[in-house]
Amino acid sequence: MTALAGLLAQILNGIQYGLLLFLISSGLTLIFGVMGVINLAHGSLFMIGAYLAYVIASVTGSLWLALPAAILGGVLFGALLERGLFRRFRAREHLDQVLLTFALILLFEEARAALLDNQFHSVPVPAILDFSVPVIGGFAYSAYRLAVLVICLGVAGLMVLFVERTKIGSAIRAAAEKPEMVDLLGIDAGRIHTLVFAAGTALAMLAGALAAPLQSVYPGMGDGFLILSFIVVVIGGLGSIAGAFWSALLIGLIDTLGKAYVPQAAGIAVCALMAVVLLWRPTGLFSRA
Amino acid sequence: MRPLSRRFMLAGSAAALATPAIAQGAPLKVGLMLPFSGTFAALGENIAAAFELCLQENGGKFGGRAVTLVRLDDESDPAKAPANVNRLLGRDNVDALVGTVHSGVVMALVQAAREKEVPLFIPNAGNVAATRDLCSPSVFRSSFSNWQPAYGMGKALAARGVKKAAWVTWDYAAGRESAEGFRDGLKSGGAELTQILTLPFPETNFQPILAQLPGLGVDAVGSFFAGGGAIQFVKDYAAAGLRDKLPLCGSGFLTEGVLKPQGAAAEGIQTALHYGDGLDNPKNKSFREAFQKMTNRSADVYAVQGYDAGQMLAVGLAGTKGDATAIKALGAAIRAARIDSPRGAFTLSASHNPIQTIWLREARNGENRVIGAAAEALADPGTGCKMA
Amino acid sequence: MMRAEGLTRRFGGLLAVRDVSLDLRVGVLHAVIGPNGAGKSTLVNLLSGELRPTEGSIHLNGADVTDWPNWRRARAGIGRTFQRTNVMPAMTVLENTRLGAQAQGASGLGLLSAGRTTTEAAARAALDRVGLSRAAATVAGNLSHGEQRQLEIAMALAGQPTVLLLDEPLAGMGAEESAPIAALLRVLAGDHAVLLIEHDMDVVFAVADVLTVMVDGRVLEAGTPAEIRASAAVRDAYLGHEA
Amino acid sequence: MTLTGARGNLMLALGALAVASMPLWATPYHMQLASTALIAAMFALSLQVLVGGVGLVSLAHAGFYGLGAYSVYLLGLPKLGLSVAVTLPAAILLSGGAALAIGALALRTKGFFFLMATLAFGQMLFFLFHDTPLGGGADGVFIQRPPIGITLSRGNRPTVLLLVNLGTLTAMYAALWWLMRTLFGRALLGIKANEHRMAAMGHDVQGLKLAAFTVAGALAGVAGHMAALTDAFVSPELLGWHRSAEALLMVLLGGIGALHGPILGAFALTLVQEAGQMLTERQRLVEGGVILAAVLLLRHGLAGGRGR
Repeated sequence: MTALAGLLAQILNGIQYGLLLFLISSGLTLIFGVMGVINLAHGSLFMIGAYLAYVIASVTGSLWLALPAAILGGVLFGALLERGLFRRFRAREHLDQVLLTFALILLFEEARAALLDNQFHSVPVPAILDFSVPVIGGFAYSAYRLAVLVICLGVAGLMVLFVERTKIGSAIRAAAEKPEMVDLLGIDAGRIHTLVFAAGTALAMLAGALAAPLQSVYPGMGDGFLILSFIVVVIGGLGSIAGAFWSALLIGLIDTLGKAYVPQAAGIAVCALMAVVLLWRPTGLFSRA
Repeated sequence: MRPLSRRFMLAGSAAALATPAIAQGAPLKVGLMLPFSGTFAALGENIAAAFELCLQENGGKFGGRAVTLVRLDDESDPAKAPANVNRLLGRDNVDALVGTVHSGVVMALVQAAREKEVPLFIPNAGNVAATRDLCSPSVFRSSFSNWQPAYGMGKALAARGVKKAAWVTWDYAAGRESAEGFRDGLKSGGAELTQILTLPFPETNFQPILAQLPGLGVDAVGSFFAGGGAIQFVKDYAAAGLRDKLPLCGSGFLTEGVLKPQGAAAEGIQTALHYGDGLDNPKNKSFREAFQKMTNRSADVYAVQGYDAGQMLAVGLAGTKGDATAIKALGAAIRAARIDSPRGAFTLSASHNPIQTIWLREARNGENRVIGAAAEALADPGTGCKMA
Repeated sequence: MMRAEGLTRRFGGLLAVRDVSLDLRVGVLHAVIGPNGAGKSTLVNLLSGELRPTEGSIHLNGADVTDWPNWRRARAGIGRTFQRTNVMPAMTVLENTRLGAQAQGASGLGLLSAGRTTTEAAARAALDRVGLSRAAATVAGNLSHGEQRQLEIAMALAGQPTVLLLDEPLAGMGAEESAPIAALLRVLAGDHAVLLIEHDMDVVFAVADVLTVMVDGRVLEAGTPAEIRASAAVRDAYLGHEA
Repeated sequence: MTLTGARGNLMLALGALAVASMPLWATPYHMQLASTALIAAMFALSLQVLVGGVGLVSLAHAGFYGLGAYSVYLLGLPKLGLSVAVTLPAAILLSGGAALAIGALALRTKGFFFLMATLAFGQMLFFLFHDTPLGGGADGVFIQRPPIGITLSRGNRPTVLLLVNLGTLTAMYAALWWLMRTLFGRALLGIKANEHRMAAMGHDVQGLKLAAFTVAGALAGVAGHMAALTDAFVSPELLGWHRSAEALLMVLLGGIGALHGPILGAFALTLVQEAGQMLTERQRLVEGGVILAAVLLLRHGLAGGRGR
């Protein structure tokens, strides 16, 4: 019985982890797909969102304020980054893009150290969710984690609606799948780029804010997520929201279950999965190619 | 406050101005290779400040020789460690090394101390190897071995009637070594360590592990975590509703310096460490006052370790009249001494690790209050140590 | 020599090439003409291996090469040029041509030789043939458009192919530039099986031995220049529009 | 990428002479610093085979560097008394073998996917040493130096290691200078210039890229082996992708247009880092600033010529 309850809890954890991963990697995949820019600093945006949540929660005492702030701040920060920096990187070679965004990682870390400090900080779970929901077999599940699960699913749903049902959404989809289409459709590519980058930044920062109470905030916290979200994009296929969604869930489950049952192989299992996908479908599971 | 320059020199006294031409009058340079940035920065600052306090109390001299301190930030990056050690030894020509917190970086220090026969005082990192297989006449530790606090915790649990326990930790050397200590401690009281659960360092997603705990059939859960991982683990443990079913305990670092962010989740957790709040001895009282006066911070276990590193170097140099190169005599003097530490007086074992009392503490109202001794005069086994 | 049977290539819903069969033989210059979008370049890409056919087969010297990638077919003796100039602009003309020559020679550990003599001889011979020897040391990016078209052919020739697939070698050339190339095509047909795609009807009818007319991916008519000229269907569908 | 001409090679030879004469005038510390720069130069030079040679940007390169370093520990050879004559080929085989396996998979992808795939595979190697007991754990381990034919002592160690590293770098540079002039090297440059045309002319582009990836990985293994020999300490951080990015920075700083660019880049970066280390505790600011300057201002690198 307890083994079953444990497995159930692990699966819940895996889904919740996978959904957070989806918020990060969906932005990454769209930015790759639409703009053709490789952004290694995407994990730092996650870190910035988490620290923003920490600062807002410690000043106002409420994490609820941090969520809209992360989204709004993400949109503004993303738009600023795109207009000020990434727009100029687009035509550059990969080598330049890799190094420039690597420099951003270093500078963001340094700014964080200068503005705040280098400590671990824990962020309290909102009081009304600070209880545990009993699951079978004596295992209780944190209400906040369930809330994160619901919020992520809601955001994913909104994204799908936006991309599938709106005109701008379909333009983004077209741009992600066939960048040369954008000009044909008579859409202002510059505005699409700003929009996509702002949205991607906001999603990463929202993920950071949601994750802050779950894993504390600390220097370099975005690094692990960066690697995993890259793997999600490779497995899911470039520019594919659906691909990012399903592969994020898959990776979340494999990583979580792996850590629970074969801890030393978890990190390698995810990479092995990627190797299999590369052998079988080098352009990702959900790509149209 | 962080100094602007990484090469921050502190003149011990006016004697530092003595001309180097007079060999004995030349100041002794001590390199403080500690984390002054990154996650462990606060630990590094406390160790450095307490070492400096010890030096001040000695009038800026150890063994009659003026001492100059050279600070170097090791960034807790083992890959940069060999180059950083070279900076201190080659560029700054230090005569003795103090460092560090990170157990990977300390390996490079130990190696340099062995190869170049420079005395090294380890003010925190608890890798057992430093005072076991890799022990050396020139390597001294003022802190603990990872084995010691966990042994104390295991012994205390067994004494309380626990029969079976599990250990949760990161999968790295400190975690594995503490698990061994816990196992040996339990065994000393007839109890058994039935399961070791690990996750990769410094992962803080504890859910996969927490979900397994109720099914293990143990009476108690011990753990080794530090810093942010400790905060998160204690909070997640409480959030999973496990606190009342399975008492959580651990090596003292589980609740060390992190009680405030852990809040109510930590209340009542018992841990074992070589230091704690409310230790009633005169040395502790005067040390805490002086440290508070000097830094405006409360002293903690890291400060104590830094302070005692200073005391050990002082004792050693007193025995060699200020000659740091006379490793044999230096070691003999330190081993013969009884170090009057704020944690309670201790002596050094043959493998240069403190033989010390491990205190049992309970977290109450933001303090790790000492409630008794978990293991008295506990020495690390020192297995495999062959002093050349 | 080279034989394609029932080649069909589909792009999504679009049939770019449907059921095309043709034979290429040494000594025969086979021209393919047709309006834009007739599927001529797709056909060349199918033959050279840049694209895989959806249906149909390709044989080279009796071997089924349908599933071979382009580089393997090139090694087996198929040389091609591109509609849009496709050279290494930062390298010299000789270096460009030498890369064409060395692809055929060594492989494996043999690549670790400097191989200067053999590859350079083959490259210089190819340059001689297209009349570009004087520009051997010029950086390809600095050549005139016409010279770059010549270089295209030299790079293909350097690999000493038996089949030559030439995708609009005269594109963008003035009459003065194209005349010597047209003459060269005739000469090349002497010791190669040549497939020529060309829009300049005067040149095509002057040099081709066999003509295939494609419209909408399909073969409309095939035959000698005289037969094609006489075909009413071709006139209606194609030549009429051009005139 | 242009090969260094006679004048350039003369300048490099003079530079090598200056380094070789260090035992006569420099402190042991500065000789150790020069050793660090020489090893960084080997690492960056091995990456130049990919970046300048065939136009591939890989983030897995530190993985092969680290494998080379760990091979000394993994094989436990010094305990058997085996010398560098055994450990160095072992490092080459291990790193080259890993590069062959990873390259075979990663090269199935192109562009961004290749970058992401190499990043992920590189981190997989990192996790292998960080999360499993295979390499002695996350803290890193000491290694006993394999014998190099000269007995090392406290006094002669910096000198001997400096000269050994200088010799290795020189040999590596000479080997690459030769390699880039063979048919193989010229084919790589052709692929960098126009991959599609190279395939159309009959070059096995995938095979050549894989060969280049393997050679680069094996040479990174040499650099890692020398690092292990010099520091006698290895840690998983050697394999982390930040180190790959740092190597890319050295290549860019020196210039992707010239074979010797990475050597200049490695020495420049080591000097800047050393100077920065004395001035400020904000190392990331220094490195970030250097990258921005290199990418935005110094687009052709110290060696000049970007080579398209």
